[in-house]
This record gives sequence, C-alpha cells and structure tokens, in this order.
Amino acid sequence: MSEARRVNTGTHFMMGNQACAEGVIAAGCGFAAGYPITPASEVFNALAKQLPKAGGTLLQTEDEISAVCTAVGASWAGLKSFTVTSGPGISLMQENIGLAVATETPLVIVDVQRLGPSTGVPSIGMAGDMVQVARGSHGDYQIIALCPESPQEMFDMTVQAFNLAEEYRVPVFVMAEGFVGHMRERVVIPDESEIRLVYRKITQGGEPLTRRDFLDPEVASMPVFGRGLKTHVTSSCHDEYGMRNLSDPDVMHRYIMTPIQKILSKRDRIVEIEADYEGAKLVLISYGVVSRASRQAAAMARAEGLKVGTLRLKTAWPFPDKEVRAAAESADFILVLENNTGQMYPYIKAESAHACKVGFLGPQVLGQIHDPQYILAKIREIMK
Amino acid sequence: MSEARRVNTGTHFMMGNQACAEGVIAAGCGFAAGYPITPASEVFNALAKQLPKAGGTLLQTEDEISAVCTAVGASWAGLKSFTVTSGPGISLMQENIGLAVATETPLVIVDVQRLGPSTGVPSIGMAGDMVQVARGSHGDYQIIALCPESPQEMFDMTVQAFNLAEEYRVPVFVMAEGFVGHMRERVVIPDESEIRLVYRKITQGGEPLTRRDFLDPEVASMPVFGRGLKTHVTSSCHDEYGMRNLSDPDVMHRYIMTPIQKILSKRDRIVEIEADYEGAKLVLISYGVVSRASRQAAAMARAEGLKVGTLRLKTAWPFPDKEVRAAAESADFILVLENNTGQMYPYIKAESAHACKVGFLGPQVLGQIHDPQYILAKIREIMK
Amino acid sequence: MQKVILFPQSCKGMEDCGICAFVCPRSLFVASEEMNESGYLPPLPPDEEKCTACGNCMIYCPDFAIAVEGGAVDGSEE
Amino acid sequence: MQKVILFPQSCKGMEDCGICAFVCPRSLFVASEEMNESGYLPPLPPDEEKCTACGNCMIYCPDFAIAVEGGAVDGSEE
Amino acid sequence: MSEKTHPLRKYMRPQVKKTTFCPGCGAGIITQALLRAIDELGLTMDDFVFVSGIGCSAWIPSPLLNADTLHTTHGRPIAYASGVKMGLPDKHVVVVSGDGDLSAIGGNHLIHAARRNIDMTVILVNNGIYGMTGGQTAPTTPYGLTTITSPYGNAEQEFDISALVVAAGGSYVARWTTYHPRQMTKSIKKAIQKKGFAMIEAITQCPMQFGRVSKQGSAVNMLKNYKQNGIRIEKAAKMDPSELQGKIVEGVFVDCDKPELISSVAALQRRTGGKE
Amino acid sequence: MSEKTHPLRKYMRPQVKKTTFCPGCGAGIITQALLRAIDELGLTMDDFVFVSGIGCSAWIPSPLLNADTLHTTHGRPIAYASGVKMGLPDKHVVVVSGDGDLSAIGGNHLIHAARRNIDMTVILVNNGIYGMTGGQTAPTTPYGLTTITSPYGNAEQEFDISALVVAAGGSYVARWTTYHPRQMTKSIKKAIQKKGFAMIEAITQCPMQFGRVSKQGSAVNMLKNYKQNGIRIEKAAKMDPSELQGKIVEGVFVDCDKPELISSVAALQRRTGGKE
Amino acid sequence: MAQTDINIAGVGGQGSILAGIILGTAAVTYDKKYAVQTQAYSSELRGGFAATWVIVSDDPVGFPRVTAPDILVAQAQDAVNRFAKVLKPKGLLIIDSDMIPEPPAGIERVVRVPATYTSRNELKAPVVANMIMLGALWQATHIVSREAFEKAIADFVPRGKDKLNLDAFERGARAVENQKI
Amino acid sequence: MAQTDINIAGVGGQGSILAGIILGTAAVTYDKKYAVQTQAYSSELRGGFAATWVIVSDDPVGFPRVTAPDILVAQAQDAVNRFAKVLKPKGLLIIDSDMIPEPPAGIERVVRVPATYTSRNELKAPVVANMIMLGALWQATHIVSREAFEKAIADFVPRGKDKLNLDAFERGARAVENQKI
Ligand SMILES: Cc1ncc(C[n+]2csc(CCOP(=O)(O)OP(=O)(O)O)c2C)c(N)n1
Ligand SMILES: Cc1ncc(C[n+]2csc(CCOP(=O)(O)OP(=O)(O)O)c2C)c(N)n1
Ligand code: SF4
Ligand code: SF4
Ligand code: SF4
Ligand code: SF4
Ligand code: SF4
Ligand code: SF4
Ligand SMILES: [Mg+2]
Ligand SMILES: [Mg+2]
Repeated sequence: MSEARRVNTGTHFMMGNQACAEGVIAAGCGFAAGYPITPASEVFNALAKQLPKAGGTLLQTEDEISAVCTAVGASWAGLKSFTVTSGPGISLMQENIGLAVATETPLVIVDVQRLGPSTGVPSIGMAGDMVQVARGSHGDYQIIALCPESPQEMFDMTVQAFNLAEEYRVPVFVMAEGFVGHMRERVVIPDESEIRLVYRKITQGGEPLTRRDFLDPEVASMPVFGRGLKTHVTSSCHDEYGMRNLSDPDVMHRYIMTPIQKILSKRDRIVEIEADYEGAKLVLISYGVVSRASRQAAAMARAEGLKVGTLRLKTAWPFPDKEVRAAAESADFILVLENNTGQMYPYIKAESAHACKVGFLGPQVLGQIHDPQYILAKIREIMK
Repeated sequence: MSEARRVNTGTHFMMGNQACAEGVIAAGCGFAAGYPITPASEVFNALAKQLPKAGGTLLQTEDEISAVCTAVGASWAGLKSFTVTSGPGISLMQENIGLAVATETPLVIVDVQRLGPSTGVPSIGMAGDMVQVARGSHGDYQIIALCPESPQEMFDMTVQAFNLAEEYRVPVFVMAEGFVGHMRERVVIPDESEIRLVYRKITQGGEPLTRRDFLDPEVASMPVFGRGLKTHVTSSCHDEYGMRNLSDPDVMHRYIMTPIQKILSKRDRIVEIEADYEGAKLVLISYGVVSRASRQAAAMARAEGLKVGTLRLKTAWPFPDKEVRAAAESADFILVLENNTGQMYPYIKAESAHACKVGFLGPQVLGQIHDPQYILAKIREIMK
Repeated sequence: MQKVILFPQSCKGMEDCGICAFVCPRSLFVASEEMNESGYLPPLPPDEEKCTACGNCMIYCPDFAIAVEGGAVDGSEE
Repeated sequence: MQKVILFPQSCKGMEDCGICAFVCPRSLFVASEEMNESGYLPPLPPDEEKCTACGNCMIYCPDFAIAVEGGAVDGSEE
Repeated sequence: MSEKTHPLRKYMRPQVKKTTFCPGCGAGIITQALLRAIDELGLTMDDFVFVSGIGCSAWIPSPLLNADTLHTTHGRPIAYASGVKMGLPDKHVVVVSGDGDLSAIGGNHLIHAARRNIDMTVILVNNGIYGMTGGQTAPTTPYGLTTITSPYGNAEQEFDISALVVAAGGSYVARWTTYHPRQMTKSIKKAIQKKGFAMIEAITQCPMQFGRVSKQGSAVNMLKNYKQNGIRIEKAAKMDPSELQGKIVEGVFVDCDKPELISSVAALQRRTGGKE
Repeated sequence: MSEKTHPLRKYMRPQVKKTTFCPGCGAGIITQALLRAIDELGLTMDDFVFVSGIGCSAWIPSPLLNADTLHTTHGRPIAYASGVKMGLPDKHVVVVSGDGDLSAIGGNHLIHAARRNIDMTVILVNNGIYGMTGGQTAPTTPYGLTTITSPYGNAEQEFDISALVVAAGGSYVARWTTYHPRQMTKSIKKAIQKKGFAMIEAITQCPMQFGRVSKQGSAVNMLKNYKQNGIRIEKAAKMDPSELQGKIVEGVFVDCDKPELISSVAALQRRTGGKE
Repeated sequence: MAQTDINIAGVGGQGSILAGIILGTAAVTYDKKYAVQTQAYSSELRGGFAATWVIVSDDPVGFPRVTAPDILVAQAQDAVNRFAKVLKPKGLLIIDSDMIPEPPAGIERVVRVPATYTSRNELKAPVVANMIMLGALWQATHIVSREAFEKAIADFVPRGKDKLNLDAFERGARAVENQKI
Repeated sequence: MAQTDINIAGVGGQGSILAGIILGTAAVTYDKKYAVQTQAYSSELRGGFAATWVIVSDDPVGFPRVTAPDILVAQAQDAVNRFAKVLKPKGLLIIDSDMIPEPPAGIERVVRVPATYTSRNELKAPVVANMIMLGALWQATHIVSREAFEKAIADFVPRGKDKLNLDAFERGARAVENQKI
C-alpha cells in the first residue's frame, strides 16, 4: 500500500481549507475524490496539487454521489480514503454514506458547511448540517463527527478523523463551517514523527464467508480487496460473514444494531469535550467556531462576577450525552449556542432538562457568528 | 388547470399502497413522478393506470432525484404534484427537497419506509426515516410529516398532505411504513363531495419583483408559471420578491427563518395527536403502526388496573412539543415506543424530561413491530 | 464415455425454462417425470449416441445444470 | 442619422473585453479615457462615416452596450 | 447619447441593470443570440419558461430575462424543466446552463430527456471549465490541459456533448462558437420550433477562468481561436480524424422528427383506451 | 450420475448452491459467458474484483462468484468500481449490473467512466425492463410496449446503450443477445484485455417480467426472437434504417485505443514533474 | 368469535398469499366484517417460503400483526416447520395431507385435506390447491359466509376459471365435512 | 497592545484582501505573533465590495470575528460607507485620499494616503496601491515589524515584482511619516 505522506511541518499562516488538505496528506491518505463546491473547493484544489506528490491519487468525479462511492471503492481497495464537499454535496451523498455505514467502510468526509437550505449562500458559513450528518441517510445508524473551531483544528481533526475511521471502520465527518474553512490563522504542523497514525486491521487469510469480517462489536478486521481473500461486501442486510440475508429477523436486528453498538460502546474513547464550568451556575454549551465566542463571553461574564462556565463539544456524534448530563447536573442553567437555528439543541436538552433549565441562543443574524457581547447580554438577562 | 379526480368511493379491502394512490387521485393531483422501489412501487404502479383516467399525467423518471425535481417543476406549472419512494430514494432526494423548502413549493412525498441503513431489506418495513425527513437536507428548515397507522390513513393522510401542502406552500411527507404499505385492510373512501380539498392561493397579477411572492409568514400567494406573471424563483438565498441576494445578512436571516416560522407559527392548526391518558401515571408515546400495539398494550395494562395512557403523534413534524409537554406534565413516566432505534426519542425526551421520567422501548427484534405483550411486560416492570 | 452430464438439482425445470431442449440441434432433451428438490422437472439425460457433443446445452443452460465433455464446445458457431 | 449607439454604463471595458474592437471590420473602436460608473473603460463611439452598420459590434457585445440601427444586422455571415 | 435603449432590453427584467458576467465573457453573446431568436420568431416572453441550474451560465436567464424563470440546483434544470413542460405543454421551455451543470453532475438528465424526446430547448453553455467555482476541470476540458484541479494536466478525455446527445436521441442538435452568433441564433430558432428535444451546444469563452488556466488569455484571443479552428460539420465530415485535432466542429448534427414524449402519451392513451 | 461438478463450478462460492434467477432467465447464460471468458484467458478469480448494483442482474456476481465482490447501491457500481480500480490498478475490475441500474439511475456514471476511458469491463445486462421491482418500464423498453408503469403503452423512446457509450468515449463496445453466448464470451475476453473502458451490452430474456408484460412469454420464445431478429452490425450497416425496425443489431461497435485514465495520470505527472 | 388470527403458509407458487387476500376480501367486502392481511415471502420464485396472516374480526382490528394464530393452514412441510410452533395452544391446524404426511406432535386439532392430489389428479389443475384449502378452512370454521367466499374468489381468479375454482373450494369443504375438529 | 482588530476594505480588484493576508502572514510567520484573517466579497469582479478583517495579537485569538475594528484601511468610498460606522470610538482611519475626498465626520484619527495617484502616476502600476496602504498602516501603527512585512510581501507578489511592491510599501510609509495620528 502506497503511503501518501509528506508532512508540511512548521508554523504557517494558513487557510482552514488548506490546513485540512495538509491534514489529509499528513494522515497518509491514499485516495481523494471530490467535486468543486464553495466554500470547500480549496481543500480538493490543494490536494490536486499536493496529494500526487505524496504518493496518493485522486479523481475529480462527475458529481458528489460518485465522489463518495469512488472513495468507498478505494477504501475497499485498501487505501485511506477521503472526500470533501459542502451541504448540497452532503445531501447528495446521503444514500451512499449509508452504504459506507452498512459495510463498515473507513472513510473521511469533510463538510465545509454553508448557509442553507438549498443553494442558499455559498460563501457564508453556518453549522447547518449538524443533524443531517448523523440522521440524513435513511435507516438507523451511527457515525462519528468532529467540530473544528480553527484552521489548526482543521488540520488536527482531519488527522484524527482518519485515525478514528481506520480504528472503527466507520465514516468520520469533519464538520467545518465556511467561516473556519476560509479563515486564515496560525497553524502549527508537527514533525512527521509526532503525528500518531492509525491503520485499519486487515484480515490475514482464512476461508471466505466463514471469517467474521462484519458486525463485530469489537471492530472486525477488514477483508480488503486484492489479496485473494474473496471478500463479499454488500449494501444489503448481511450477516457476520458478509453474506446477504433478507429473511432472518435476527440477522436484520444485528445488521442494524451491531454497527451502532460498535461505536456507542466505545464512545468514551471517542468523545472529546472541553469543559470549563467548575462552580458555574450557567454553562454555555457550544461547538465549532461559536465556541470561541462562547469562551470570550464567559470570560467577560466572569470578569463581572457571574458564575458562567463553558462546555465545548469537540465531538458532535456520537452525541456526548454523559458529558452534557454532567454539566446539567452541576448547574442551574444550560444555554446552548449554535451557529444555526438550534439543531443539536433538542439532543442537548434531552440530556439536561431533567436537571436544570435549558435555553437556546442562535446568532443575532443567521450567517454571522454570535457576538460575545450579544451572548453576554443574554447571560446577564438569565442571571439577573 | 386540469383537475385529476376520480374518487373510488366505497368500502374496500385494500392494500395501504393502493389506498395511498386512491388518496392521490381523490386529492386532485395533476402530476406524479416516480421511480420503482420496494416497498413503495405499488403506489406509482397504481397511479400509472389510474391517474391518466382522472386527467392527470405522470412521468417515470430516470431516478429519484429527477422524480422530486420534476414534481417541483410541475408544481410551479400550477399542478398539485406528487412523488413516492422509500428510504434510498428519499436519501437521493435530499438536496432537492431543500429546493422545494427554499422556494416554498407545495409538494407531497410519500415515503414507504423500509429496513435500513443502505439497501437493507426492501421488503421489511420500519420507521427508519423519521428524523431524516426533517433534517436530512442541509441547512435549517421545517417540513410537515404525517404518520399513518393503517391503509385507511394512507388514504386519509395522503389527501390531508395535499391540503397542507397547498395551504402552506411546503413539502409534506406521508411517512408510511412498509408494513402498512403492504398490509390490506378495510378502507372506506367517502363520497367525492365529502372530501375537503384545498387549493393554493395563486398570485393574480401585479408587477413582477415588486410582488411579495415569497417569505411571507402568512403564506404568500404562489406566482405559478404560464400566466404572464414573469415570476423569478431561485434555490439561492432570495428576498420577498424572489430576487437572489447573496450579500445582505438580513435577507439571509429572513430566507432561513421565515419559511420555518411560517410553519411553526401555524403549528396549532397543523399538529394532530390522539391523546388518551387522563389519569394515567404512565403514558406511552408512539406514532405509525406501533400505535396500534401501544393502544392494545395500554388496554391490557388497564385491564390489570395499571394507570396507563397513550399519546399518538399523527403529525411527526412540526414536532408536537406542546402536546408531549402536556402529557409529561400530567404523568410520572413517559415510555416512547418507536419502530426503530429511537429516532424521535431525543425530541420527545427534550420536551418531557423536565417533568417526569422518560424511557424508550424499541421493537424486541428490529424489523418487527412491538408485540403488545412485550410492551405490557415493560409497563409492568416500570410500574411495579 | 459419457458426454453429457446432468446436475438435475441445479435445474429450474423444463416447464418454465427448457432452453436445453430448444438449443439442442438433435432435440435430445425431454422432461423427466420426477421433480427435483426445488420442485422443478429437470430434463432426462440425452441419448448419448445421438449427441454430437456440440456443447449448446451446456453453454445455454442458465443454471449450470449440464456439462458436456470432450466436445468441440468452442467450435460450432450458431 | 446615427447608426451606432453606445450605452457606456453597460460596458465592461476595452481592457478586459474589447470584443467590439475585434469584430468591427473597420476597426472603429478605441477605448475612451473616461471610466464608467463601474470603473471600466468603454469604447468611444465609432466614426459614423466609416461604419457599414454591419451589426457585428452589437451582436457580439456581451453586455448589451451597443446598438446598431438601420443596418443589415442579420445579413452578413462571417 | 443614450435615451434610447438597447433593442433587446425589453426582454430583460427592468430591475436588472447589468449582466453578472466578467468582462468579455461569452455568456452575454449567447444571451443576445437567444433573445434575438425570440425576437425574430415574433414570440413574447410569456410564451416561455426558462430554467437554469447553478453556475455562471445559469445566470443567463436568472434573473436577467423578464419571463417565468426557475433557477434550480446544480445539475438538475432539465429535470425541473421536464416537470414544467408536463404541466404547461403549450409553453416553450428553455433550459440555459453550463457544461458542468448539464454534462457533469446533470449528465443523466440530459441524456434521458434526449432519449424521451421531450419537447424542450437546451442551450448548453460550454466554456470547457467550471467557471463559477474557480477553474476546475470540467468533462469538456481538453486532454492535457492544466487546470486548478489538474495541475499536472487533465488525464481525462473530453466529452463530445453534441455527439452524446445525438446518440441519446435528441431531435435537433447543433454546435456553434460565440464567434458565430448569427448561426447560433438561427439554430436557436430551429430548436425552439422543433417539436422534440433540441440542444444548442454553445462553445464560449470564459476569459476569467478558462483563459487563465489554459493560458489562452483574453476574450479576444479566445474568439480568435474559434475563428481559426472552427470548422463546419459538412467540411469536417470529409476530413481525416487526425486533421481534426484541435478543431471545433460546428453546425447542425441532427435535425429529425420522431415521436415526442408528451404527444406520444396522449396518442398511446387514445389508442389503448386510457383516456376517455 | 453426478459426482462430477460443472466445469465452471470452481469459480463459484462453495456456499452458494444455486443461482437466484427465475427459471429460464438469461442471467445464468451471461454468467457462464463471463466465467468461460475468464477460464479461457487462463486468469484466476484473484485477478478480478467484481462490482454490481441492485437488481436481478446485480446478483450475477453477488454472491455467486468466488472473488472479491462489492454489491453496492442501485445505479452506482461504476462509481464504486472506479475507486476500486484507482486503488488496485493491476486488477481487472468488472462491473455486472442491469440496464436499469447502469443506464437509468446510473447513466451518468456509465457515460463518464466511458469518457474518462478508465480501464474497466462493464457487462450491462439488458433485459429491457426493471426485473427485480416487478416489470416497470426501463429506458430500454421499446416504444409502445405495455408495462406495469406504462399500461397504455410506453411513450418514451428507448436507449441504444451501445451507441451512447460509443459516443461517450468507450474503447471497446459490443452487443450480443443470449442467443449468441459464444460470441459474447469472445467479446468479454476482448473487453477484459482492453486497456480502457469496455462494455458488453448483453441483451437477455427476462421471462418472468418482460416476458409477461410484453406477452412474449417463455424464455424459449424470447430466444427464438433473438435468433430471428438478431442481425450483425456488418450486415446492418448496409441496410436502410426502416429495414432495421424490430431488429437487434449485434456485434462489435467500437474497438480502438486511446489514452486510458490511470496510465494517463502517471504519464502526465511524469511529463509535468508532479511525481518525483 | 370476536377476532380470529389465521396463518396460511406454503412454498412459493402455491398461492397461499392469494388465499389470504381472498379471505380478507370475503370478510370485509362481502361480509362487512373487519380484516387485516399481511404477508412474507422469500425472493426465490419456487422453493422459497410464502406466508400470509389474516385477522378477521367483528370489530376494528387493533394490533395488526399475528403473533400466535388461532388457525394455521399449511400447504407444505416447510410451513409447518416454520409456523406450527407459534400456533395457539388450542389452535387448529389444517394441512395439505399430500405435502405433510405427519402433523407435528402435540397439536390436537388437525384437519387433513388431500389438496395436492385432488387438484392434480381430479381437477387437473395444480394451481387450485389453495382454493381447496380455503374450502376446508370455510367448512372447518365458517369464519366468513360461503357467499362472501364465492364472490371474493370470483373477484380474483382469471375470467372463465370461476367454476374450476369454486369446484375446488367445494371439494375442500367436502373433504372436511366428516372430520372431527 | 495585546490585540488589534483591523479592517481593510475597498472595491473588487484593489487587492484589499491580499493586503490582509500579507499582514497576517507577516504577523504569524515572521513575527511569531498570532493572527486571524477573514474576508467577504461580492460576486461581481469589479465594482463590488471586497473586505478583509485581520486580528493581530500577542496571544492566541479568541473570538475571530471583528465587530468593531481598531483600524479601518479604506481604499474606496464604498468601504467608508459600509464600514466606517463600526470603527471603534478612538479608532484609526487610513484612507486612500484619491478615492475618498472627505472622511466621514466624527472620526478623529484619520491618515490620508494618496495611494491611487502614487501607484498610477509615480509607480505606473495601479495594482500596488494596496502595498502603499500597507506601508502607511505599518508606519502608523508598527503593528508588525518592517522585516516581517517585507518578507511576507515577497512571499505573495509575483516573482520579479518584489522591488516594485517594496517600493510602494516604502512610499506608503513615507506618506504617513509626518502625519499626526
Ligand atoms: C450539488 C452541488 N455541487 C457543487 C456545487 C458548486 N458549483 C456551483 S457552480 C459549479 C460549476 C459550474 O460549472 P458550469 O456548469 O460549467 O458553469 P460555468 O460557471 O462554467 O458557467 C459548481 C460545481 C453546487 N452548487 N451544488
Ligand atoms: C435508490 C434506489 N432506487 C430504487 C431501488 C429499487 N430497485 C431495485 S432493483 C431496481 C431495478 C432493477 O432493474 P435493472 O437494473 O434493469 O435490473 P434487473 O432486475 O432488470 O436485472 C430498482 C428500481 C433501489 N434499490 N434503490
Ligand atoms: S451437446 Fe449438443 S447435441 Fe449433445 S445434448 Fe447437448 S446440445 Fe444436444
Ligand atoms: S436449460 Fe438447464 S435449467 Fe433449463 S431446463 Fe435445461 S437443464 Fe434445466
Ligand atoms: S456596425 Fe459594423 S462597422 Fe459599424 S461600428 Fe459596428 S462593427 Fe463596426
Ligand atoms: S464589446 Fe461591449 S462590453 Fe466589450 S468593450 Fe465593447 S462595448 Fe464594452
Ligand atoms: S468566470 Fe468565466 S464563465 Fe463565469 S462570468 Fe467569468 S468569464 Fe464568464
Ligand atoms: S425477474 Fe426477470 S431478470 Fe429477474 S431473475 Fe426473474 S427472469 Fe431473471
Ligand atoms: Mg462551464
Ligand atoms: Mg433490467
């Protein structure tokens, strides 16, 4: 397997989308598929130039459907695979994201979110695809989604996304916002040796269709193509051996539940948060770039003597239910800040309403991140 | 505008999918688009035979993307429009469902849900697309979704879906489950004169681009094509006049919020539930075919002297938050029953956790509706 | 030496399929009276002597129910 | 009688466009010195006398910045 | 000097003051060719519904043209237009959109509409590039060309879109560069009048993106190229494929009559008793 | 009588006891044609990756063939296969799927893979209908035919898929009915060996659905029709289009060499210094 | 009898599901009762399983799934193997005795119908075995009226085949006449 | 000065955004400070607006959006119209005095730079007006070191144009030297 690395070590003033591309390369991606779309295009544009030099290949497909399918195909060919798009492309990919889930295919998808619905405003970022990413394909399933707040994290989380995808055989999403994708900031790329990389476990022989290559709650090794393993992979309901089964109810149950449980049972190892709410009466919960406003508002509030803390969800999915619960149980009020109309809000409220009051604050004007002053005003209102 | 009605009045022993097709015709649908898919095919198959006789036209498109686009196009041409599919097709339609939302297009989509994710099991029904239908397209938006529990309701709710679509200029979904679509039962179709039909308000002249044909919280009249109105419709962010605007933050804000508020502000007229929980300590909340198991289990529990009630969400979206809250505030325990792994559960929990305990019970084996005995056992466990 | 080998359990029946009978230039296939495990009536083995081992029955049988040995399987174009 | 009418505010400039100059068989267009409201340099009106009213400048101008009157607009194929 | 207005101005929305295109972009030439066709046919804007997708070219009708206009999602205008036509069979439905829109992401709708022979006119604006998103390779980008997403040269073959649509079943298919706007107008007139699926492939300069990546530069340079390398189908038919390297074959590729979708539906229903 | 096994049995998964097809379905004939081609080329199943979509025909490789097999979503196998090929350029990647799968919902991937000329073999199983979903009109259903979704007769024109793929850029394109399995095998061998995009359009009987809706009935009747109406391209080329009504033109439509995608990428990168 | 849950099952091609639809139609359309019919079948055309569940009731049906039927009409051994175990304790088993030589032990109420033999050899029409089974079901239970059954059969069988099917129904009924149930 | 918020704005084609990127690069890459740069522009190539916001800070930047800048560098009247109103109370306005004849009333600290004239007429290169403005910004604020600016400029301008651009920078700096700020 060709390893596509060429780490651009150093301190850079770099666009988020470029940092993402650097992360793709640093993670050892072997194949990238893409289709142009604002505000995500720069990621694939950069890869077109850089990935071949790092030993990877890429294909600009005829559309986003083909992009995700091609990436899944390349993943089964043994390569770390990648695609990048924005909301309209994610919408088109939904059916075949389902295939990646059902076939337990490692895959990284970056969504540089823009203002929707529909064509909306390509150049304005929002976090409008936060539930879509987890529930946008039909049926019941579980994915992993990370929320960067800066170009630095577009690098870090892209690498992390590859690691999680390879470790758990699951599609992993980086839910960037257009604002972060197009923002330039200091990005520090470590030395190649300091970047921890994970590679999928690959099946090492055994009789085809008697090997348990699927539906293992402990993550089955992956029977990648091209090694004489005579693997059978299907988008239909299948058993542990990968054989299609459309009649056995127990197989159907396991077909749905095991890939979900595979992730949920390991959620403690996957979920990352940033908590800073000790002694706080009011906890601001947020993710993505709004977290930067949230922290600033909390600092301003604390400067006024108000007991305000923050909880940042670096992982959006699997949903950090325990972590939200812990915050709710330690506070009197949870204020949810999102760069949308409140997509994660019900999920947060479901895990906090039993313990404290819960409220939502969207941006003053949708499309623009919350001004810390605006948050502060709301904090004052709640706490007075 | 040709009116495509021919009401099959009478008492029938009829498949749910056939009843749906009868509803399409009774509602005066002028255009249907479709692409075959199990377990939804019978709806379009039946329409292919019956709709032309009732004065409507239809097109079997090359895929589901084209089906939804074509239906939207026909809606702008002034016809009541329709398409039908199952999960994989709904996934493919997501991007252009977003267009229908953004352009405020009346449209009815029936999803005869099947076991997923991915290709899954075509012939086995589940309610696996319940959040997808409301959050599966990128960006922030609001649709209407109804949940039939019987072939009779596949008729009734299909007619109702057309009425809601026409009244509010919004895509309306009928979220059938494969089980209901393929089930045969007594279906009573009333006399043509007893079926209330709603027709969209159509713009009657005025200067193009000075008429407020969009973003009216009270539902703007629709400037349909072909009448010299020189209408401009765009999937991009636009103002009240339908003009594309990619720079004004206030327009962006209204572009997102007004279509959402248009529905939410009228939710009391839209949301329907069936409540039967007076004096109950435990309320079973469900929707779709599981409600029939839920009622039976509640009856069995009451026969044992257990204070059990039921709340059935006939409308899934806009989410019946108030109605759930009322139930939670009157009971000690909410048990949510869904024919999936708990898709609406967080939304229900968010509105009830403040008031009582909340739990979830999925089917014993996914793909098979809950046995009332199984629910009863759980009720006993909770109430002992 | 046997030229045509039947695998009757693989056959889907002379009633609904019957392709072997149609493509055999010598019309050597007739239905057996006995159903196979799946409930289909496979053909009876052809009369070896009349068979030219042309291979048609094998190549056209959609269910891999016939093998022809020693013949010019590739040879005769239709 | 004026044959060629310019709408300089519609023009996107001789520097970046200049198509009128290229397609005029008499090479009648040169850039004006004065920017229009959008900051582009439109052409100066052509010398009426030399103009044949062939219509090229009108038909090729991508910004509807030129109209030609009374000529054989449809006539001459290139 | 200009109390007068441009003679085609009357077809444009009064609110729209100018085109959205870059200086020298061929989209405006195609817009003129289209409006002139409508003008010469003596039709009014009320006889038309225009549908477009996403891209620079998709902004030709949206919001410029003072008619019913549906600006849709990327790649889907032909699907939307099919629905409009089913609902308004007496209107001329015209799709104007880019090569990426109609032949990359939207390629399937293009070939299926052609196959069905649904009465519709498609003006496919082929600038050989994704203009709006900044110069990425399109299915129409020549082999070997360096673009933003093929910095080492485009490794893919390019579509001959007209040939594809002919093979798919189009009733009228013609290709013209913006160097031949008069012929383009003539073809658009034929296309509008054709009862069936008609496509004009309009080869056009995108100085901003294609000009930059191809190093062909300015609008005028690109028009010069069309002038030099454009060659009529009649002449090309007699030439060796190797001689056609780098040439742009122009002209009418097909002009035939066969059952059109919407009238076929009616005819078949009459025949088999589907309609009372 | 049968301790022996069928000579092609060795290419099938031992766990799979029989095909999933209806009695007399042509899918099995095509399966044989494919396996015989592999056999005759002296290749092993480890030289291949098979990819299919959704439909009866898509079950030809899945799970029947004892090789790496990817059974994907409806319409997308060529896209998946492209990714597999990018990752495993030394394997033969073979797509086997239905006419609906590859030319209706999947039409865009088909033409774009052909355009790119990616090295791949596609066996397009054309039964003129949607088999698996129960007999709905496909893009390949003849004009006028009564089907489940065209009860008053199909108002659409049908695709000539081979012509379409030729126009899109395929390097090797051939069409054979199941009445010509030997020729089909020969073409499949060529297709596998072709460096570039190759398609075999296999016209086949679906007695269960097409036979029923078309009233052509049994498998044998349909084979008889292929026998009577099949006509070689060489002969057809000399005939008048009107004489070809109802005929099925068979043979090799194109067999040429042009830059293949994956080798082109490498070549261009070498040339422009993209690769060290 | 307020509600009766019936399972009719066999292998693909035997017409079990059609029998269920006819039963439901008879109940709802012609006897003005309530009924629910559901089904399951494997993807193989022959040899696979095919089953239908019909609930017939005087009142609207609540839970529409049959978990433990009152009656199992089994047209093949496979049907008995799959479904007999969930038959209600005092449930009735109606079997095609040509296909199922021996009913499973422990089931008390068994009705035997030589449906395959009768259809093949007496009626020369194997496809009407399902009608024979329906006749037997009617005779054994009178779950819906005979008139309703006959009208429903006429609705579903091909034109001109009414007589054959009604004849089969009659033979099924007669086969059961003297059996203790 | 822990954190400075700067807005550079003009009309499309004036290079305002590039100026912002150069400023950020100078700060981060060469002065080892922290910086955030964001932007907005209309879809028109010319005549539309183009603006960038740069935050330069000694410490990591929290909230990355500039709501009320400390400094507005305005290259066109449109920029002043759009953005001057949110300039901080004691904020600094740097204008291209050739494009903006009159700064808006109420702004106390105004620096005037004849960037358009200088670039067109003295340097014969209208495209370097943005570098002149950068030079002025540097001279007025010393927000990053001159060395850092020069290196960053060299990173971004076309090969062979370094001198021209540095020259422009120098002229911008000199234009401000004697102005009271
Ligand atoms: C689903 C989706 N994918 C991608 C895009 C981004 N996008 C907008 S325009 C465009 C390309 C337009 O190219 P073309 O159709 O050739 O039009 P041009 O701008 O060249 O005229 C793309 C990819 C989108 N809007 N939607
Ligand atoms: C997105 C999606 N749409 C529709 C279907 C339903 N579907 C399954 S197979 C099929 C048609 C298959 O037709 P074809 O490809 O011609 O194969 P055949 O069965 O005729 O061999 C369809 C429409 C699906 N699985 N997924
Ligand atoms: S080999 Fe030829 S002749 Fe012999 S049985 Fe088969 S088809 Fe007939
Ligand atoms: S061709 Fe094969 S499957 Fe068909 S009847 Fe003959 S042996 Fe049986
Ligand atoms: S009409 Fe012809 S000759 Fe006159 S200015 Fe225009 S292009 Fe030149
Ligand atoms: S062609 Fe038109 S837009 Fe171009 S320079 Fe001439 S007048 Fe201006
Ligand atoms: S980018 Fe190209 S196609 Fe788009 S407007 Fe500019 S010149 Fe025209
Ligand atoms: S339905 Fe048709 S294509 Fe499918 S297996 Fe049966 S005969 Fe073959
Ligand atoms: Mg283009
Ligand atoms: Mg088919």
